[in-house]
Amino acid sequence: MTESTGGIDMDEDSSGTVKKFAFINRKAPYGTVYALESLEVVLISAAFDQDVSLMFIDDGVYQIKKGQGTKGIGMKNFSPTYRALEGYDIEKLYVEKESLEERGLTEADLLVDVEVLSRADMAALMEEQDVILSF
Amino acid sequence: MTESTGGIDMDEDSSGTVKKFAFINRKAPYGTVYALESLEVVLISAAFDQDVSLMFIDDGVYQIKKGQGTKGIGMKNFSPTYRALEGYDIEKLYVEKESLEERGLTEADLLVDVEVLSRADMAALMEEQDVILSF
Amino acid sequence: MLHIVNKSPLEKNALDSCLTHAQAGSTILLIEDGVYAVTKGNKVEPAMKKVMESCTVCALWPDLEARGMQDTVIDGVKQVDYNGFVDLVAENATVQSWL
Amino acid sequence: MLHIVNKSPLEKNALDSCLTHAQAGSTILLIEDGVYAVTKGNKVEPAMKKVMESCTVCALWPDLEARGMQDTVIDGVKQVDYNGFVDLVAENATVQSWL
Amino acid sequence: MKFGIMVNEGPYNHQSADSAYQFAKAAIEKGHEIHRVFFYHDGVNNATKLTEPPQDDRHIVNRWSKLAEEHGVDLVVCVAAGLRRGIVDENLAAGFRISGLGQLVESGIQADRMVVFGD
Amino acid sequence: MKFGIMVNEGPYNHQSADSAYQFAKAAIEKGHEIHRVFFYHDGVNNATKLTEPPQDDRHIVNRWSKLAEEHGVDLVVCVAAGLRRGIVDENLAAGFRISGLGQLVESGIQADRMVVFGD
Repeated sequence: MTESTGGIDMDEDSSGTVKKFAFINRKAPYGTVYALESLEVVLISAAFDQDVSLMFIDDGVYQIKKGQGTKGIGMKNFSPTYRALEGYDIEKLYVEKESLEERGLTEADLLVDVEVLSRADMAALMEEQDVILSF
Repeated sequence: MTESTGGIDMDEDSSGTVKKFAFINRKAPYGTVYALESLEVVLISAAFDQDVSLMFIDDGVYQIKKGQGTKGIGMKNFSPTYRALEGYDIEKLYVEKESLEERGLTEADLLVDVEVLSRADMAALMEEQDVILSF
Repeated sequence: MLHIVNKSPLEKNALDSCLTHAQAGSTILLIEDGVYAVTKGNKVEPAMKKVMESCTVCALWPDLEARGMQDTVIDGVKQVDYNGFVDLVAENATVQSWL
Repeated sequence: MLHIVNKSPLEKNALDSCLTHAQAGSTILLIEDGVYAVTKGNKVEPAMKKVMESCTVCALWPDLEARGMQDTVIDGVKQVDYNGFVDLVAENATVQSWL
Repeated sequence: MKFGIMVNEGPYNHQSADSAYQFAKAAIEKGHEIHRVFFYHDGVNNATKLTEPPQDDRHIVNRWSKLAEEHGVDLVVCVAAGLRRGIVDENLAAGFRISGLGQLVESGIQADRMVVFGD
Repeated sequence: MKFGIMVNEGPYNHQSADSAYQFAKAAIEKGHEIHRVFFYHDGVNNATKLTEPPQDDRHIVNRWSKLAEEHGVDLVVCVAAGLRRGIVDENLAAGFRISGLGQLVESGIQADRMVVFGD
């Protein structure tokens, strides 16, 4: 029970407060666990009615590359979960244009609808946040 | 007992065999444990009468920078151990010239006697090894 | 010598360091996040093409496929599975992992 | 905003990424292996000097001292201890770690 | 001021567990409050009571336990990350408790600042 | 041919524990011998029997134990690295044994090839 709900038990202090939460994803999936466990926090955050943004920069853009198939490495393919975020009202996904370009990727390679921002705009968006969790 | 001797218990297969062992150190000390735990393997290897070389390239050259003082971070300063290696007959320490230069260091900054090799010579030396343990 | 690189080329310096140390005739195997190095349009594509003139470059396809990069591999890269990985280790007298 | 970088500038791309995202007026704090970035003669010295024109650059001196780099810090870098680290976090409304 | 802290790496392997501790200790000494220390990813390994470092080295796990005991700091280990890595009630050190990821988000909401230590 | 394997990272956090396993399994299937798998640094965390990953995920620790059971693979956890990280007899999974670093050097001498998996 605690596991599936993430132990959500908000006390009075936090109800009503809405902060700008940014999850900054800078790492590729599968090579390390950060992409997967970041996504688990994002899902839990949906229950707290905060203003959540996901930002994909550097190798983080690989997390939402189309066509992932993990049978060969014996790990779980968690990429479909990004498409489920909308159902949790997590709709602000930002991807950095320069990060895509340095990796030979375009918006068409991504498995979910995102807003592509220039590095300058991404930097400005970071500056607006209240809480930044980096993975 | 097992801990201090490293569980040395050579069976017949290995006595008499002398291989070229290279320990390749590419990481800075303290930020991660690799430098310290690499040194622990090096010390144990002395008991096996192998042909041991230590190579310091990239951030690994920082491991043998003079003047380390760890009181402020609450960790143990293990750098004096590099000076003790000679007593274990581990005398082949190689440092890459280009790695020093990219970090503003010179041979005079190092706490132990080493042979400084060009990147090309270091690459050639790697090629001669039988067993390469990388840290 | 078999060189193994498991790091993304744009996140860490492991591939750079491998490429400046690998001798002509060596084999370089890319695994885990290292496979991004042989995908088309990656910033390191020119460096990979250059090293392919003197070295054999291989990539683990289960890792390419996991990352959705199987259709964008640079021409001339030899794709292997775990069996092929084992063969490469057996064929080369020494193995160096660039961690 | 306070940007914290704990990675060596020549091993990983965390500092690069921080420098291309930090807005003018930000503070950049280097800790752990990140402190090598503010040592004289490091390849990134020019980049650090440039960012110091628009941002405040700080480094944790216990980490500099641990690494034997305390006597080779670029002029203009503000050295802080853990108390100073706490003050920087308190003074800046948001903190971003570049992992 | 209230600080939230997130620790993403295990003890001894990365310095981030040390940096987080030094930061927390300094913050308390300066009169700030540590709202919570949340251990995630390999950070959950900070909470094993089975650790026995060499005698001349710092004891990272005991240091956290002491911080909880002396200053009432809330040390929370992520249940899901802990299960993946074998950190469960059976080997949980004193002063730590196991709970869900919601505790991290809650800390982000309630604390004035959130600082992430990791790799 | 005889292969020695060194695993330097913990399960789930880095893929290296998975890659090492897939390599070992393929080598055995091709008729090679795994001389030893030596777990060092955070690699020692592969040996905790307290791990309980989600049901739809692979069980990295049990996979190693099965390799030892079915093919007699020698799984050695470094005692010093294990003590630092809380991997001791009490939580050691089936098929693993705790020993010293000499076992790694010995494996380098006796095996025809040594392959390092880590971060």
